[in-house]
Amino acid sequence: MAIPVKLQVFEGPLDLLLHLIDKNKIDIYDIPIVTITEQYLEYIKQMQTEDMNVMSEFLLMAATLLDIKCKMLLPKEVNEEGEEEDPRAELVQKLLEYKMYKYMSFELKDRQVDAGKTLYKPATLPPEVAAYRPPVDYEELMGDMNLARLHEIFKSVVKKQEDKIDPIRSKFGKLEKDEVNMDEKFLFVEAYANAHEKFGFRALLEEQSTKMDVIVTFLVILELMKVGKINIEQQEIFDDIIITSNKDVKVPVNLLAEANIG
Amino acid sequence: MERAKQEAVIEAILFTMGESVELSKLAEVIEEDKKNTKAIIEEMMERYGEENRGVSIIELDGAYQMCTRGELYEYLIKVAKSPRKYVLTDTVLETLSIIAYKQPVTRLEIEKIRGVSCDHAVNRLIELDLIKELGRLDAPGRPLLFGTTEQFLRSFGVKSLEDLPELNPEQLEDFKEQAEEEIQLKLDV
Amino acid sequence: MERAKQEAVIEAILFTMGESVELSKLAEVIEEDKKNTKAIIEEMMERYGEENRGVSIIELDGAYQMCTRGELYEYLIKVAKSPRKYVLTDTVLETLSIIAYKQPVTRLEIEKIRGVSCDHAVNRLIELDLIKELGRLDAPGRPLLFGTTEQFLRSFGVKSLEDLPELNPEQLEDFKEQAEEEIQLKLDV
Repeated sequence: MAIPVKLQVFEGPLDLLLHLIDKNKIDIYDIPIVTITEQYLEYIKQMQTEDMNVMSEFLLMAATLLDIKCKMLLPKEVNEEGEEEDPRAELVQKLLEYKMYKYMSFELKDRQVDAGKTLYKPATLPPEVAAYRPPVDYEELMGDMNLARLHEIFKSVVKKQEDKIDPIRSKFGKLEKDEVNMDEKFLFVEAYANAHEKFGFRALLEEQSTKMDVIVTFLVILELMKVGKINIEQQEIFDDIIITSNKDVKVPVNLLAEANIG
Repeated sequence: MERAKQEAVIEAILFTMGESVELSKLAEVIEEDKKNTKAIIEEMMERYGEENRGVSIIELDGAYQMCTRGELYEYLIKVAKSPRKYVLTDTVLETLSIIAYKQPVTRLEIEKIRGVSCDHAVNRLIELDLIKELGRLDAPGRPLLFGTTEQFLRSFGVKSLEDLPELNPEQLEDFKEQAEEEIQLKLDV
Repeated sequence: MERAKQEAVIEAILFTMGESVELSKLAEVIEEDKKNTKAIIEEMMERYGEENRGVSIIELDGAYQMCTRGELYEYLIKVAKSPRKYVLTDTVLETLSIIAYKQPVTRLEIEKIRGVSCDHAVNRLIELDLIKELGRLDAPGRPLLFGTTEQFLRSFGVKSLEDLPELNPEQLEDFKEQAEEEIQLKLDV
């Protein structure tokens, strides 16, 4: 499949999917999921975006497509009415809905052009009328509002703000600020390697508390391997990494400084 | 109040205020019920059109406003300042069309339809006074509900929400087929 | 340009400008010399009078302006002075609560807490004399600071700001924990 040299900018994963469907002149109700998934993956491979939020949305759709692809290979599921369920049905509905609003947005755009040709006029009230402010009936305005209720409202606003903060990401943010000390980690791992001749990466991690600790520890392991202080092996993907320590090798002092750059 | 005077009063009020005036306020001033007032205004709107007047009256969700006739734009622009034009990006327009047709609607619902986050677009639309908060949904987290404003109706030449271009998925398919046929025709020629 | 269109253009220009427009400008736009333009406008002025329209055109030292007919003044006053029905919407109340408990506070801080723009609500609260500007923050852009007014204290039966109930830090921690638990639940599913 040929990829256009200049990639179009898409509004989102659904927009990209619709583009592929149009381009391939496919019936939206009968999407050849294998072809479309391949093309979709090809596109996002070419996408050059630094924005992880945007990228994750495209990747989520890729996962959905792959999921549908898998389900298409399996025997069809049957729903309560005994009908076969098309794994693509939900996606088709989403695409149709999105397409509808996208189409309406073009309609609105046309209308905006016409409506933009109408001019209005600022108010030209006599100054004494313009300056007049009708008195506010505060009793009527307040109704059954009172301080206790205003306080309830404030609490719920603050609670909503807390809700919006994703505790996982926000913790991650905090960790980035109080950096894990690379020197200390280095010394820690080195001492651990000296004390244990052979040990698993997971065992080492049991002594670590945060995600940043884990990442830094992993970097330290890589460094130590580079200088020959340790050897590592892993039987299979996701197996524990087995680390063997070479007691005779001394870690050069300047390595500490070097490691800090990372 | 005699009819001729009622019309003169309505014209004078709409001219002076410049902005939209509620039907109920106009009715009060011309000492008429709302139904009759509406009938009078609609007759005026029609007459303005027939007489090819320079101004016309538009309806905005139960309120009325006086404005210039669109066809005269090219002449007016030679004297009058052109209204501030802002270009809405596709993202913003898509978000706006979802809000217009689904209101009241939460951010989450918009994001579900578009498949991407809409925070930026929603904030921009509020800034442009095209949408506003309508309150909060009575659901966990009490999310904000959004809907369109009077400025939206004005900017898009829509009388009321019922006057929005029809939304019909089947029709959409028809349009598409038509468009395809048209292209085919051109190619065949 | 045909005569009917010339009149429409003149009407539209005088309407949208609101203020006086030079004869020479009008002549230029309707592509006519000044003498003819003057004749056209004078005929329009006469016709407006005969038809007892709500607006009329007046001459001001070689310029023309559209205005309402003097006799209708009392009706305009009625509209402009008719009491407005104010309602405290959710949006306005939320904004007020933030200002009350966090004052002095800038627009930006309010928006950070609510997640959407607050211009409209802040303006409405100032109009209602429930909040006021307290000065400017000594920070880049020197943003305005807002706080509550005496009218606010009166309306809510508060003697002074110290009487406002505190939101204690422990409660804040509770909110945080609740939020975390909710998300954790979602992840576990």
